[in-house]
Amino acid sequence: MAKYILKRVGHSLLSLFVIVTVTFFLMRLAPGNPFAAEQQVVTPQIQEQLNEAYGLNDPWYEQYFTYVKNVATLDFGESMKYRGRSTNDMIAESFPVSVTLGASSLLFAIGFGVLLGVLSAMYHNKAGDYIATIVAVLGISIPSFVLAGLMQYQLGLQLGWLPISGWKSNMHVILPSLALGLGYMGNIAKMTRSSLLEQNTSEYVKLAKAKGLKKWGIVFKHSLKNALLPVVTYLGPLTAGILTGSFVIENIFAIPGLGRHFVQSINNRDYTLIMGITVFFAIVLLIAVLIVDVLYVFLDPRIQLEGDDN
Amino acid sequence: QTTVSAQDAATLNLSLGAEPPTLDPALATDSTSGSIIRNVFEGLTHNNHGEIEPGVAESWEESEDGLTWTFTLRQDSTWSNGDPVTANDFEFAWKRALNPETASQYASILYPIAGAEEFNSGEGEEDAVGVTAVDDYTLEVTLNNPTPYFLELTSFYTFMPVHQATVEADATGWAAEAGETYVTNGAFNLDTWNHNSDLVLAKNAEYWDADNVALETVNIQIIEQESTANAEFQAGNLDYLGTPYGTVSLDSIDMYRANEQLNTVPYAAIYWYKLNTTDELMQNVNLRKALSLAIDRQGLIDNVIKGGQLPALGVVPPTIEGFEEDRGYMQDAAFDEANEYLALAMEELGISDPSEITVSISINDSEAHSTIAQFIQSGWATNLGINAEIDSTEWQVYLDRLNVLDYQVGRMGWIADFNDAISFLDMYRTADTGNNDTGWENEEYKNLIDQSASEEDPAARTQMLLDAEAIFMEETPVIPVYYYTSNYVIQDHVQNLEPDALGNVSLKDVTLSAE
Amino acid sequence: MTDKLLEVKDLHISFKTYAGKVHAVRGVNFELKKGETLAIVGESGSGKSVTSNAIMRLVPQPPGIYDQGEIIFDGKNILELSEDEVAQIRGNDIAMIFQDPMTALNPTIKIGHQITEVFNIHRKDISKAEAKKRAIELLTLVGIPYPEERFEQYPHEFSGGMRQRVVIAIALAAEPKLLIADEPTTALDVTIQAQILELMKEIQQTTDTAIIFITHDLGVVANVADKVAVMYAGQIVEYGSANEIYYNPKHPYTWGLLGSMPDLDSNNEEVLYTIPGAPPNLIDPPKGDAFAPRNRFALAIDYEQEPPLFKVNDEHYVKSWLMHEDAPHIPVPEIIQNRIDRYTSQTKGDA
Amino acid sequence: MERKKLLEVKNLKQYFGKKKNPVKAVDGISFDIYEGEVLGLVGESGSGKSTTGRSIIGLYNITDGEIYYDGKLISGDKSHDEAKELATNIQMIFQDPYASLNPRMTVGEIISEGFDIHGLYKNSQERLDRISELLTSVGLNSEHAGRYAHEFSGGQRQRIGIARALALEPKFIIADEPISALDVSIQAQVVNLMKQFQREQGLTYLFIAHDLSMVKYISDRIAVMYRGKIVELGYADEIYNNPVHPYTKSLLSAVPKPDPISESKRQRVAYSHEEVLEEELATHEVGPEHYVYAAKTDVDRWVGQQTTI
Amino acid sequence: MTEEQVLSQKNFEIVGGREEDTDVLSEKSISFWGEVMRAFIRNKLAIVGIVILAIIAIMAIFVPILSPYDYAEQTGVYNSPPTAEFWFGTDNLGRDVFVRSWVGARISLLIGISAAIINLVVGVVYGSVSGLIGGRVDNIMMRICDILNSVPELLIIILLLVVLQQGLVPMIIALSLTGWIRMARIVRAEVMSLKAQEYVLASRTLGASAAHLIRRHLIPNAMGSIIVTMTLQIPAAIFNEAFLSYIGLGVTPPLASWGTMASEGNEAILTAPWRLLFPALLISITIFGFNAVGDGLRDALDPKLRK
Ligand SMILES: Nc1ncnc2c1ncn2[C@@H]1O[C@H](COP(=O)(O)OP(=O)(O)OP(=O)(O)O)[C@@H](O)[C@H]1O
Ligand SMILES: Nc1ncnc2c1ncn2[C@@H]1O[C@H](COP(=O)(O)OP(=O)(O)OP(=O)(O)O)[C@@H](O)[C@H]1O
Ligand SMILES: [Mg+2]
Ligand SMILES: [Mg+2]
Repeated sequence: MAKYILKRVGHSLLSLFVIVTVTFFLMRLAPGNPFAAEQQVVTPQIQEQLNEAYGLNDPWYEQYFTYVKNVATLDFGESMKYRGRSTNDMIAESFPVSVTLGASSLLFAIGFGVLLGVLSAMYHNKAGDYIATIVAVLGISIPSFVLAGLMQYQLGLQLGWLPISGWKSNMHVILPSLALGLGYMGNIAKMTRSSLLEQNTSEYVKLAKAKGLKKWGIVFKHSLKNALLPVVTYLGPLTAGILTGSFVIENIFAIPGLGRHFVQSINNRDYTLIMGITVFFAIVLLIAVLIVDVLYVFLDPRIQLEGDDN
Repeated sequence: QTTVSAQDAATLNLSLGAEPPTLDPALATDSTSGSIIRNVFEGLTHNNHGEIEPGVAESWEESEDGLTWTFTLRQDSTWSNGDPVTANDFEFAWKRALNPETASQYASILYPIAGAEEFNSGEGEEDAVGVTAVDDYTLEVTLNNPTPYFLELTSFYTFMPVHQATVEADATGWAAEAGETYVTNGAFNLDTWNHNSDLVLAKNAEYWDADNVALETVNIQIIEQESTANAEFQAGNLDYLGTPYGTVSLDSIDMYRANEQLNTVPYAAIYWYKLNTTDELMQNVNLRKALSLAIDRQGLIDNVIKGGQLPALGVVPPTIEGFEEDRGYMQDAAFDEANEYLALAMEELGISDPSEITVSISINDSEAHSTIAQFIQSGWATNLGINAEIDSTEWQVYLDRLNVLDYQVGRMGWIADFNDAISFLDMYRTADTGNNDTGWENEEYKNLIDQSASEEDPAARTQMLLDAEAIFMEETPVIPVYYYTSNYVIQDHVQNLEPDALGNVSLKDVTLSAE
Repeated sequence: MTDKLLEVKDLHISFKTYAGKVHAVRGVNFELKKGETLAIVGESGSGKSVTSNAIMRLVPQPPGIYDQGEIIFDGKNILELSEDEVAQIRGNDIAMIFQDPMTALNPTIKIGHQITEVFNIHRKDISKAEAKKRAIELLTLVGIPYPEERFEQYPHEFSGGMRQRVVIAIALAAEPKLLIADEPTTALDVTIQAQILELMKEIQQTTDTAIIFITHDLGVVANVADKVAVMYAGQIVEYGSANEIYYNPKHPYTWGLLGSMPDLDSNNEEVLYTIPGAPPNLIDPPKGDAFAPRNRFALAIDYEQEPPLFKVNDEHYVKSWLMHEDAPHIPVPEIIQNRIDRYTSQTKGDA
Repeated sequence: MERKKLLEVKNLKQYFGKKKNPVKAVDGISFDIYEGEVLGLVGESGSGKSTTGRSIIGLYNITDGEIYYDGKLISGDKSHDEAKELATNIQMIFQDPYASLNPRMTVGEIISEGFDIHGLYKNSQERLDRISELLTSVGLNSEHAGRYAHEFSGGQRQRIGIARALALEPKFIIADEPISALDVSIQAQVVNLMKQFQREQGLTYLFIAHDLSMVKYISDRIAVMYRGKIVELGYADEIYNNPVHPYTKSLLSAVPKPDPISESKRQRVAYSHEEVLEEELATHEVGPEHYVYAAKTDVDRWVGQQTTI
Repeated sequence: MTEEQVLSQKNFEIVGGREEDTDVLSEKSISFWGEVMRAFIRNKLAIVGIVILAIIAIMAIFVPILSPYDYAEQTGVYNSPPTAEFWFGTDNLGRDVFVRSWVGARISLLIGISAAIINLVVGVVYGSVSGLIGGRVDNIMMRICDILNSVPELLIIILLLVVLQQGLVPMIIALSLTGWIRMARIVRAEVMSLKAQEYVLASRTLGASAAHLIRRHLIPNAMGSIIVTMTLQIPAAIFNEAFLSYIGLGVTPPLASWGTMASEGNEAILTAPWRLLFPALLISITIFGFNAVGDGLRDALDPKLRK
């Protein structure tokens, strides 16, 4: 196991290197610069000073080398837009926010998604199935920004049940989590349903029935765990994505998360921040995928890790 | 929650459309940062709706030739760490902003000061910069030219003092967080700064004029989405929505107007369409005029942007002294005249049918710009019979295109940093000037601008600028569209909160009435 | 009367599919005594599994429909019990072994737990430790070496034969009165098959369990069965004691089954006896005798009228018009007769 | 009588998986197949029977050894053309009549796939004639060409599989458990058909099965595989009457017989594998063309036992 | 004994089997797709989906042709709520939201379908090559996918939109930049399991080339998953387009897509909710339709779930 993980980490580092390289060149190929503003008070001389100060005048390979070095030391330097702020601080500040939001919406998505999926598989082609499926598909069908806007308006402003925006108390977590999680809930419900249906036609479920287990006993003791395996694979990248923030939701609910930084940093051509977040995101993703793969081994005893020679 | 504490009673809730990129006066470049810096720092003067009032400076004197200013500082102004604010703090702050190593983007606003531009460009000496602390409470400033708006400039955020010891201790980090290191001298202290989330300003009890500051606390929520800010305002969680603390969105103006909540005040700012005069089509002045005359500005304002803006028939907004009246350069929506010019243009260009002309309007992605562009596009099509396309690009790309003159018609806005016509005219002095972007230049125009700089008589100077504007309008390298207004909504219990012509708000003066 | 454990009466089961209604079981009757083994043989799709699943009421509904008939087990009609009552019987009084050992075990649950689960369901009084002890005993009983270690392993760590033994252990856990084995050895090697068959017989001798054994391999049937039911197109076409079926087969379909498999002594010069064609479509079962189109001895009446069950003797019934007194006498085909003769002479010779 | 060796397999090894710890599916087997004969290959599940067949036809890159067809080396790297050439000589019939026919193709397309690959029968009339000829020869009729495989019963499907194998007129056919998945009543149809082709067209078969009674019925000689090795090889009757290797004996003793009386008396001979050092193992001829692969001492002992029984 | 009387001697003549009776296949040949179609038609939700999509397609085709207003036409009636004249109201430039919604439908569907087709072509080729060749090549090809997935998509999209100018085609390309990876993964997995199928082996024993295998066997048999994936990728692209519109990278005005309309309408939620409501509703309904059809197809394609 340790050997396997080591091997995977090795692969991940290699991937990371490629990602850093690709991102660096993509970023520098895009027109614009971090110091652009509508009111260009920046004179050419000042522009020159800025470039000098941020090393943007160095030849590209030197800049690239510096970036790679920064990545290696996990220190990305100072943001170019938010002057005086270190990229690391910015990530460290906003990541926990995104994690809280992401985790709560994941919890919601998984909990209700699995529940809906189980319901619709158990009442396959009956009213329960249709209702659950419609709820799931509705969740998938509404763009999150529309949903967010509607909830803000209805639940926040009209009814006054929940705060409209901001990030201060537990109550502030509810609406954004719902808006963010509903689509995922739908997907999870659909996956759970189809994979559970597949399990239900299997021989071992028949055997479980023949043992005298009742309907729900079979689901909870036998088929659900197996049915959730494909869902777990889906959760890996999803978790990474959702924990590193959603621009739309954070923007609408004025939440100080990582997702906003990501989109803004690109819009601002805040090179250091782009790089920092990209690397951070890639690391989170690679770790999440690794964790899922390892988790899979525990969930599914049939899986033998490659490179893990007994 | 039955009792409202005194604290609550003196609390103002505001929003900001973005995280302030920096709260370091030397580095700030935008109104978001400015809206905080202005209230936590205090410069030599205050700009109270155009009236320049004493700030840290008790009094000042201008020399006969208008080149030397001597400021006398009050002795009871202190830093938040207890140190007195001295003339040296100003000298340090200004020279720091000019120092190339600081890489301040706004350093150019200090260029009226003698030796400033040279020092900032790395050609001059720091000591040659015309700012000297004669003693702790006397600051002497030497200018290149007599600058009528210089006094006003001293209220601008780049001119704010900074605490030397603090800044020297951590030149980049001192202003990055609220707390000990963020040493300020204004009516408020920065109490909390949750990045990207909210800021809290607290009344500075040590402030020399603290008795006249009514607010105890100002909560400033960072809300980017306009509709969210709107909803928060309607829910009563925000007390004010408008420049510089958020905006009243295009889409909500009608509603607020219907509720009689909307307030409109003048704003020294213009929305214009720049024309690339090096372009094959756009080099034709008659076409440029045709395009300008064919815009129904009032229609645009009344039906689309609705904020009580004024049709711009010149380039200097009427908020500026000497430019209050229409100069009669042209008529709004003069479609017949437009077609006459178009006919001329077509003749010159050898085009027989207007439909052979296709003009590309470049904008950056934004709903408001796109809406205006679509209105104008449609107007040109109907009134002139030409085709117009909209080319919408990402912001940074857009700026790049404008810069390298890779466009035909491009939108831009300009907000005065100081309430003077030069703020709108200076950028077209030569084709190379930073914000020109049109490739246009005119010898006569340049001369007028240059002469105005050294003209000591205000009336003569204004006339020169009016003449320059006339030339500019005759050549039309830019199509003025409208002069901005500041639109804002405010809760009933808030008084004395109104943006000035530069879009600034002084929280110091705000009072709240009991609800 | 007392030792009659199971009685299936006129069982009809169909499935609703969009091609039409599949009449999978069309009037099946048989009974079973304690300690007896009934083998049901017949080709694929003849309704063997559906019949046996029906006994545990495991036919999926929908699409399955119990059209008609009774299944009396221990005096109760299984088809009329509530879902909970049936669950009480499943795994406890009646247990089942499925065909495919590779998929019948839950891949993510340890073998041990899959066995003790039966106790959790039916014997709440048995403690965890006791359940484990019994499970290990069962594993030993079905001949799995190192049962303590195996208890903690997952199905994929077992070979096919061992998995099938585990399935048997699960079936035996609650000491059922009736064991239904639906093609328990089809997926296995001959050598392992032989071991499993021996095991089942041994267990039957010690526990006096009744067994229904489903297969299409007549060789296997010869090994285990007391009685044999030959199914064709949802009906039992020949029913009798094993000896009667093997040494005195009457139905042409049974002949086909017997004749089509060579044995080790067969002469490889002769052509194998075949049943031509394919089984009928049960959506629209043919009129008369369903086997007629494939029967080279089909009578005209076979295409008109379904034959009744003719009694050959107390231990032997045949559903074929050939048994009618007016029907021409058709001798057992030569190849089969030869083999029967060979077997019986060997037996005599041995004796 | 001088018989012609059609296929020679020499020391064939086929390993799977990691180099370090391979699955030795086939572990050094050698045998010949003579023109026109049927060689039966039996053995327990997983003993490497299918792998042997697939290695011969070139579906795997073999780990070691040589295979000669008609005197030509056919193992090892082949060009695409050589592979195509081989396809016209050796064909295969597969075990599963469901999995071996592409459900998205009509019967005609399945049978004529080889024509497309080899560019034969470009003329569409000729092609149709050939397809219907093949269908008729396996007892189906030409109208079936437009149907999809799933519309056919198992036996019919297997006949389609045979028709596909015959389409390129090969001389040698590898039949990998062609009847195990079929109903008893239909197995005979297929076996009869295969025998018929052997007789009429002089086809040679490698017939893989685990049903010993069927193998004995169809084969001239039988090879018994156990754990990747051929442990015994000889004439069918010889294997049946004089099995030497204990595994063969065990296998024979387990074959069920449709006879209740002898079944009730049957004694199964258990076999437990004994590890023998690789070096000691060798092929020994214990009778006329009857070979056993084992250690010398064991063979002597087994042969000794043989006579005493 | 009445029965006995009916049974005359003649009834007991041996007439033999009628083998042809049993070998006769059902009258009509049912192809695989015929079977799928039948299963699909029985799925009520899927039919609802088809009907929804059909209506939307018909409206998208005909409304812009038949409408009295052009989508870019500024009628002078600004921000009107739905009326008899303007069924969906008008927007802030006085344009008819109804006709714009259906022009938007054209654009969004065009974007969705084109992106899905690009994903289809690239993903199928990539996935089947990777799956068929396997081993090291497969490993490398899959790593490339992983990496592509972790490079910030937005950065690539911005760059692309810059290089190609903003517009419909770059938009479609941008949306397929990473979309094909999903398709490739699914096709690869299918191919991996299909290539071990006996009919593929059979084809190989006939000397088939890799291209032949992919064309004749692997793709046709993976078609089910491919189509299902595609039906689910269309809504994904429509969705992503909405997201790009939200961050301001939508289609060029005055052209409308549902995404641009909804994101603009989102700002007007308090004042002109119809501007959000209609495009958002259409997005939701369409995505619902595609999902219902996709799920229906999946169920229909899975013989285990087919009843
Ligand atoms: N769930 C079902 N839906 C539709 N038809 C079914 C279902 N289960 C069984 N059938 C039909 O019932 C008939 C009898 O099936 P059954 O499984 O009993 O055959 P069998 O004799 O057990 O065959 P095998 O030897 O292949 O197991 C077949 O025609 C089959 O198609
Ligand atoms: N492609 C492969 N990769 C890895 N292992 C394989 C592969 N093919 C076969 N094996 C392994 O090789 C061994 C021999 O397999 P093979 O299929 O040849 O056996 P068999 O004798 O045909 O068995 P059966 O009677 O079950 O068909 C088995 O252990 C099998 O798991
Ligand atoms: Mg069955
Ligand atoms: Mg095999």
